Amino acid sequence: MADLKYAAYVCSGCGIGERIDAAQTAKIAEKEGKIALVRQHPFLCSSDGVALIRKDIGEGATHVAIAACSRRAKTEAFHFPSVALARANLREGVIWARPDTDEARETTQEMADDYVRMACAELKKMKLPAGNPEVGRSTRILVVGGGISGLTAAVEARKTGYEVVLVEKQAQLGGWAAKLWKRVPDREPHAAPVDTGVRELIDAVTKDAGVKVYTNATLAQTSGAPGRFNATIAIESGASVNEEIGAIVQATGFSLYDMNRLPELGAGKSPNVVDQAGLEKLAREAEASGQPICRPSDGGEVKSVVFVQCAGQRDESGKHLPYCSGYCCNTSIKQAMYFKDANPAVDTVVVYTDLRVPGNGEDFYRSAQHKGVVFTKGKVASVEPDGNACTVNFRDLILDEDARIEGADLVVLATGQVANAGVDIENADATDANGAKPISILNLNYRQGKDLPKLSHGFADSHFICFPYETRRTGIYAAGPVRRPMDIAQAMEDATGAVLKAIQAAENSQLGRSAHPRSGDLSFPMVRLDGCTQCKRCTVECPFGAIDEDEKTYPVFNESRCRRCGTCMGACPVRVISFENYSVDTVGAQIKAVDIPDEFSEKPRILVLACENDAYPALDMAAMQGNHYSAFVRVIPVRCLGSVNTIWITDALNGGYDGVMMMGCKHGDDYQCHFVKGSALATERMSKVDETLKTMSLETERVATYEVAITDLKRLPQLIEDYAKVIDKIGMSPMKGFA
Amino acid sequence: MTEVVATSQTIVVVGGGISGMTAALEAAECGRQVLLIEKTPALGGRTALLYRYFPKLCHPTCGLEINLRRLKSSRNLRVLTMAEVTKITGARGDYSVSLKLSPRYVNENCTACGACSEAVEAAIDNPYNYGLSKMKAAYLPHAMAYPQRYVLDPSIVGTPEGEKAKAACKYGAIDLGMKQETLEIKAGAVIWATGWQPYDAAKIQPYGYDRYPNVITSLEFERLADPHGPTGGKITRPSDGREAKDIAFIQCAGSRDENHLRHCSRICCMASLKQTQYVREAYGEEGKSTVYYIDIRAIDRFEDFYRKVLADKTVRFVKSKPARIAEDRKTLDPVIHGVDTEGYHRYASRHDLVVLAVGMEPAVKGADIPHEIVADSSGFIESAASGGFFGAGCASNALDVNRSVQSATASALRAIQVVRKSDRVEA
Amino acid sequence: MGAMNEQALAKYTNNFLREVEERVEEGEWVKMCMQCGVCAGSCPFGPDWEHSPQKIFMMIRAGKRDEVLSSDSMWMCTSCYNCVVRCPRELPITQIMHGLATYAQRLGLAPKMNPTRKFSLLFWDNCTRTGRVNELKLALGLYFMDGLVAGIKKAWAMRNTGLGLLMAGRLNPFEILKGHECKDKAGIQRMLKKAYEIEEKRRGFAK
Amino acid sequence: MAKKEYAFYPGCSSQLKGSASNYLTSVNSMCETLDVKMTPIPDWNCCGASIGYAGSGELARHVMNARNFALADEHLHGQDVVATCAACWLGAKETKEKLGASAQLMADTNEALKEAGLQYKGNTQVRHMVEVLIEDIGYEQLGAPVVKPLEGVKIAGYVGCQTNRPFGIAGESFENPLYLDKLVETVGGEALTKYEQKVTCCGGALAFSEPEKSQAQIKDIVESAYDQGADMIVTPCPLCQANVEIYQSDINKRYGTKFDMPVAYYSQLMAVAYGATPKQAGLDGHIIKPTKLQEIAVKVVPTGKR
Repeated sequence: MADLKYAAYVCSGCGIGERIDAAQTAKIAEKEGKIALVRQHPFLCSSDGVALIRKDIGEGATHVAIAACSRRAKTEAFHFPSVALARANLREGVIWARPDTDEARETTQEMADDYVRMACAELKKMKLPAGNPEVGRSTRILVVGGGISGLTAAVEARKTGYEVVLVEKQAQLGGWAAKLWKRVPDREPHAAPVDTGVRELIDAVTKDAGVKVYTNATLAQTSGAPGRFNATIAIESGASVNEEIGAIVQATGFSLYDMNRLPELGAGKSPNVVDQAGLEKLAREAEASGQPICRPSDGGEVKSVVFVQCAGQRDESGKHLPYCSGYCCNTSIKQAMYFKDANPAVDTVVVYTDLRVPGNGEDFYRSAQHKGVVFTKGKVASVEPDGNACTVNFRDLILDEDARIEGADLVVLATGQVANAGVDIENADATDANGAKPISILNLNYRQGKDLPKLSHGFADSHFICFPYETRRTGIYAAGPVRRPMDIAQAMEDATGAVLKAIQAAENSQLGRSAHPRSGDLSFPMVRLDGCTQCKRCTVECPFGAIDEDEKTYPVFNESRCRRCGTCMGACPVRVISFENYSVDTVGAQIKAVDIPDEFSEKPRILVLACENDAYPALDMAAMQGNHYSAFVRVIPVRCLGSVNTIWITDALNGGYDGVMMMGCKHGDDYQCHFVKGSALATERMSKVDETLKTMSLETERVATYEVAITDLKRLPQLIEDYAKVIDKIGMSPMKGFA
Repeated sequence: MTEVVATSQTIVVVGGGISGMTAALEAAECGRQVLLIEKTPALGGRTALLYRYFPKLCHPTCGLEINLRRLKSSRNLRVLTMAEVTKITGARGDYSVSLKLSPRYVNENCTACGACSEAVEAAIDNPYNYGLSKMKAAYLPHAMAYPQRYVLDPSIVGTPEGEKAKAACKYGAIDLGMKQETLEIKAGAVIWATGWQPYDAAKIQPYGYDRYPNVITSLEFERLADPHGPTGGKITRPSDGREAKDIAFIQCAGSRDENHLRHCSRICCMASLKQTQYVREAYGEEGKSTVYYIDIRAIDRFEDFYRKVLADKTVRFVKSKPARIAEDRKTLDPVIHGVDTEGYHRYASRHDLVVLAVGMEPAVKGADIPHEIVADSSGFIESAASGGFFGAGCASNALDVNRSVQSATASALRAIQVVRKSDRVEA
Repeated sequence: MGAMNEQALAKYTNNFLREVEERVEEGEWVKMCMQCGVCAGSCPFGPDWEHSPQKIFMMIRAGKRDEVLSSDSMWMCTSCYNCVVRCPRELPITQIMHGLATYAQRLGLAPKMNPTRKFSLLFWDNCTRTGRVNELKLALGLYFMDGLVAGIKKAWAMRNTGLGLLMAGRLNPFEILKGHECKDKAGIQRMLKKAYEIEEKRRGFAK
Repeated sequence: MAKKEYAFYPGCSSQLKGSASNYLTSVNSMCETLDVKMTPIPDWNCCGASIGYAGSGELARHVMNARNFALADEHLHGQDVVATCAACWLGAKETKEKLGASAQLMADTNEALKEAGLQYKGNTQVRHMVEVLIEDIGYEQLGAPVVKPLEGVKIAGYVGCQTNRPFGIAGESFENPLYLDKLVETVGGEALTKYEQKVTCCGGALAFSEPEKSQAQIKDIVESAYDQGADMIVTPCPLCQANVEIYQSDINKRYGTKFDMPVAYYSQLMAVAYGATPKQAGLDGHIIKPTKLQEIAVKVVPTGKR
């Protein structure tokens, strides 16, 4: 007696009924799909259609296949969290992708039948994910770094009711902000420097029993995973303490680019040439002494100050920072105001190439001009200190001539921010922009390295524009200048956002749920260790460093670090890694379920493995807009091309498919793969498939990988058509009928 | 009648653009109850109308797909479209929010099969292409519209066209009797993420946006380059449909200007740099872009992109705020008059098309927000005395997408701080 | 006027910007320029000047005193106000240009032969003498300002125009003897004398 | 229509046999029809114009204008000061605003005015004739008295600079002001709204000192009018009128053009449309005869229309 736990529903709405023989399709589900309970419905997403399904579920159905519209459509109606669900895309995937003509009818029907076969086959291999049993226990937030970003993170976490452990390398809290006399305003009228507010933050943190503060302390080791991190903190005494942690905010800030690398700008040649930090120091000393800022060389009165923008920044020679630190224009404006507000008679000149004060910075700029700060568009060639005076030589870009400012009592070099992001895990001996060899900050005991991966110029930023808190180390979020050069206002905003993500990671780990982008996914990779050959591919290729190795180099999965992309599954040569609802078998079964006509049928079969985030929606939308494509393709959405195991390709080819198209996201520097390197890995693996093809004496054209984008509504159908032509040219696969 | 369950534990997010969606999703994924309010028929907002993002040149719809998937799988998030907030009273932890729900004339039976649209003949200006094209008066806002449900334009309701749509629908999804509703709901915290709107280019009289067909805005240009757009991605001239290969980009069109917007809109420089690459993508070496600027504000690693564009032979930079645009009476070519201030070079440059990098102003200016708030002189939200109302994204400042999302994430946390059940150690 | 220049030089050693701010009408606006160049592109006589307004402002900041004050660029201003209405920083550029020209004139540094300088002085003198403009004298004065011969040439060249206006009743030959004038000429003279005094004091010209 | 009364500031060029005397003539005729009473400010003086700067400096210029305000306030108390000349209006308005903004300047001005036994209280309103027409009367009312619509006359509205910038007419844009076109249409003429030189500078006073440069400007102004198929140019500014009309012969010599484009005042169009004789409308005051207007002006008014 058939297993009543499996049910399939064939919808004939939206023209499906008119375009294909739904009854035949239903019969296929029953006969070939071996589904005991098969129902047809003219309007399945209607309340009574849905009620019907609910009823069956109520009566014991645990696995449901719905043959109707795309898995992207009608998700509210077809929301059955208590069962394993497979969807056959008969609307966007079949009737809308095909012309409504008599000659097309037969092949369109075959498409529909196959998709139903595939859904049924998938269903048989699926399990409803039970969730990760290895749930987290702790929701404490570890904040690394006690500067304005770290302090803000700690305070915000506390306001949200979470305990905080704060580790600061220095003896005092406050970081850079504590070194400033005042900060750039972040409220109207944006007219004058304001108090940094760092004192209040320090008090809030130190007076709060809910924050454990370790100063003069560093992280000796960080192990574990979200919800169960273990931080070993080396404290002043030389001893070390362990803290259980839910998630981590890394706010380790920046170091100023070392001005001593700029001798041509007078650095090191005279005490009257300072960087912005040096000027802040002078300003605070002046305040303490109640005197105006005086000339370091002889304590003389300052009558003229020159600010040199982009000092060692936006550099094209390759010697200095190539990027712009973004905050320095406003900082120089602020510092020029230190002088103008105290004594309008002091001449202050800012020499800049582009004045970069976005947003309300424009008000601050205007205010400075109003106070008499002179702005000169020019490129500084050199600064020549001579006794107590400095001469600044520059190219005046407006007057288009070489010019000089003589007798400057002070020259301030606006040098940039260099991230304190720890070691470069891709290149352990790399030195930072200041020529220093970084020491690790997190000391992660991860297989893939001790610190966060860096994006560019040594900053640990997210690669994604839509997702600034995307991290390649789940549960660890960078905030403030360590992630991107930024000013105080941005750093505080950033820290607040990062804390939310940390809290989210800690909370979700307790529920065994995945973090972004598969938020809420309860499936997780399971490994059959007895079959494992310790080849380490999974531990090396995991984009998120989720998999460690034990002493016998067996993989150790840390589920709550995992993002469920399946790259490990794709990597595994012995196929011992799988997810309950997404496995070598769920896809393999679909591939095998397709009915392969014989080689004389002139009906090739092309397997399309499509990234579910970009390629698959693009195919859906192409069809919605009436862009048709070949009836010979059978599309299977995959979590990421990285999850594609080569066995699927060889199975397909052995099974008589005539070609395989793999559609993934752009890779390279501006990669768009949301699992970082999935599409890149797939391409690399497929290059090796060529060998396999040769051994099978098949043409290499039979496997092709494509970089596609979600906007390729016209291009994708064209790619398919073109590929169908290629197949037509090289002929049908000789493997047919052997399977 | 629309049913909505909301309590003082609920976070109401106003605005379904990327900032609002982000704030709503982040809060929901922290286990909070969220109600997302969107004025238009679909989520996505301004970014859904962009072709590519700087500096990666990736597609906004890619991130939108992910966010929509997060949203579909979240049980804590409820979306109300065609809903407008008319009043917010109360304070931190105890707000009451008044809503006006406009009729969609299409109910949840809609399968998005498109039969109504095929049946209807009446066409309206397509707001998703800034009116550069027409669309049927029964429409799906755009290919990625969520909810994936059609809309009837009020103009055809009560006309034979409306009846046609109704007759065409097999699923009883069209309800011509729908009326406007008002709704009052509770909320513990409110996140205001109504985003931005382009500054009215017609007000920049010297550039003749209101007089010359071949002077367009940077947002209209996004639509021209987008395969989903009115030209199917072909960059052509509105006046004669000819390929526009020589394109001028004028920065600070309305921004940094006491006569218009006093602030710098932050995104325009990068947006124009990005758009020069659209020209290259479309026409290769034949394309020609000229950027007229005061300061190129490509901060942090955006500088890398600026460098890349600087190295592009097809792109020229002129340090100048153009004085005016004239039009060649015969060819309708725009001719830009001004002076390159780097060394004082006078020019009168003819182009196929001029793109004004229009400034950013809040879509709902401070004074028009139906709640007592402090806004800056440009209308961006600074704070609210009621303690549980937070601005997010471009409602709070001129921000790029990345910073908008940061801002939205931060405001989600602030909202959570207000509504969190006091089951945790108190701060 | 050399004395006044000496005194100014002494007072504002290498700070021309401050000199302009204190002594030139609307001079305090010069510092607000952000070098966008909209003024330069908006000026009808743009192609004819050596220095555009924005460039003049930059030169002032750069302390190029002699170059600025002896420049004839300011004298090219037609008072069309295009620059003023387009300036994103709302600088009263026309007035600043006039102010700079006037100041240069006061210091005796303005280009001697600049026709507009002469005409400007001529016009003011003409209209303040009687309180109203004597168009005929103004015109003739203009023609003859470069000397008798040049004047006769110019007048001859313009004879048709003059004749035309005469025929059209828009030129009164008798103005040469007695034109329009205000009754209270004396009062106007006194009032102007006072005005000059006050301005000298305010701008610190007085020795 | 209730009689409207204003303190009239005609300005030097509008005086008897002045270069813009025909402007005055037509304004009088127009105002008579519109029942507007313009009483000249007793003993008014020159505004100093913008070109007077080199001699005047700042304060003297303001004092000259303030004297007119003081006189108006004394003799025509409560009446707005209305100028017909762009330069007069601009100069006066600028003084009014400056003094209003600076107590110092106001005090200094009055200290000087005392020498002439006058005082400016700062309450004077400064208007342009066009403002009176558009704001106080309105297009509709302006159209009412039309008895001879200027049918078929193609007119390029040349606004010029100083009635347009920096103050301009409320609601109009600096780059594309439309009020002249509206006035033309009000009196039944055909406004050439696409005329793109409408705000180009004619060189102003520099037409005298820098003739070549100015005439290059004027050439564009006239040429474009021809391109648009204009029968004539209309302007609100005496200096514009003079420059654009008078120098056409020189331009023809210099550039070999054949310009013969009449340049009239809006007030002349209106006077003619209101039925004035050529003389009343000051049509005799042109070097280049506005023949089209002339033809209409000499036509007998259709009976019953008056």
